[in-house]
Amino acid sequence: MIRAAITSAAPDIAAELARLEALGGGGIASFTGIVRGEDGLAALELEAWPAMAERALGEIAGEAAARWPLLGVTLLHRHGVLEVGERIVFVGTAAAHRAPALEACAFLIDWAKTKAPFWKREHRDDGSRRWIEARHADDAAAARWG
Amino acid sequence: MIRAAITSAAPDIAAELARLEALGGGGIASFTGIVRGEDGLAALELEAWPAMAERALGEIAGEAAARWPLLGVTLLHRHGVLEVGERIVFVGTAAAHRAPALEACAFLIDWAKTKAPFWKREHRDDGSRRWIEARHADDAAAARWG
Amino acid sequence: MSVLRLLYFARVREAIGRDGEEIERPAMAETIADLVDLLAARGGGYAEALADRSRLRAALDQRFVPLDAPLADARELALFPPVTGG
Amino acid sequence: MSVLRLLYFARVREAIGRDGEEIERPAMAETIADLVDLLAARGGGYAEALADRSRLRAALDQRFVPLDAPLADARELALFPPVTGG
Repeated sequence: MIRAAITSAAPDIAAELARLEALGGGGIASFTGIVRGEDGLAALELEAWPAMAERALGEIAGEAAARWPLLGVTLLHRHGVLEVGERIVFVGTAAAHRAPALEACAFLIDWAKTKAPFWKREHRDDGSRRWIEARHADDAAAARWG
Repeated sequence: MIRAAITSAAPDIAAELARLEALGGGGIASFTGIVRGEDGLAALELEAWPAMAERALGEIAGEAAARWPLLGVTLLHRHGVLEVGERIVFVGTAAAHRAPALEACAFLIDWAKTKAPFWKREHRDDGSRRWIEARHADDAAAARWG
Repeated sequence: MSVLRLLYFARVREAIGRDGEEIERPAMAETIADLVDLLAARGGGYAEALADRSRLRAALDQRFVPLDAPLADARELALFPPVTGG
Repeated sequence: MSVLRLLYFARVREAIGRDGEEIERPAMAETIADLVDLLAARGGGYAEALADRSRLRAALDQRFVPLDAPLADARELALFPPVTGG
């Protein structure tokens, strides 16, 4: 099962994990990215390239399924304006054993951060808006997967 | 937040993840171990040393919190007879960023498998029972954390 | 004469002030970088959006490619900063 | 004369046929391994449960320790196979 989508609503994590648990594997791993509360942050805007985003997410999920023996991969990314505490991205994997589930989960979020067409902009309490700069650490994290 | 427990009921994963999401971090990672369906397997029995298990789980969770900058650690392990598809163990972490959440999650399940007093026994369809042998691969996985 | 559809995202879109446009493919532009030079020469928001090539990324017909990639017969070119989702 | 509480788990418990017992601490047993030798010498389920030391683990007063650890003045010794939870 490969499930990759760009969504405006928050992912239902219990439902997503239930889908993965139903695949008969022994290990389910997940990662959820949340809008972190920071001084002066009012909201976080996720700009997407919709026509390409879903295909890019699907290709990243497919790459994980090609590299690890997975029973299921889920990769959901939101767009729009999100409040502090809201879910931005959900990654879930199911495998027979824990190592591929956990490794693929780390791979998926590293690649989603560097290879999917989304851009973050902070909305500040003072009304200003600021584009988030790409981080070298994210490029390095993605590069470790070759 | 450190939450470590031995339970007879299945963990409510949505509730556990909601606790972790509420801590203000930017990344939540989880791992769930499931009784995997195998030929001839009727059920999986988890024998525990109850007096020590909860303390051991608490120490493993505390070790993760000492090694990584975590906002929350959850480590729940079941005992008793579990059907195929049931949850055996739940690991969850919350951190400001994804790397510590994901790494600590992998650490926690590796240590839970090798340092918490639980023993698995298969109940076979033919009525026989068979103790699971410890796996060298699990020792190696735990040893990589030093 | 062929038409090239341009798409702009995030900081690039904001500086240029529009999310895309269609242009006639310039005969002189062999690579994406050549075309970016021509666009930047328009000045104003274009110059600002495209000034720092180290923070500019591109996709041709929805494939990420480096700036020195040939335009060839692509029909769509997207220009944007490094992605920051996830 | 002091009392030592023994606990058995999993395959060890099953082979011995009980989940624990209290014994008088033998004067000759300095380490856990010494005591395991004395228990195994009882024969039957004890001999079977304790035959393979490579598959035997111990905890003294709820601390995992190697088999060559001294019994010292511990009050509880648990014997069990390598753990297999998770």
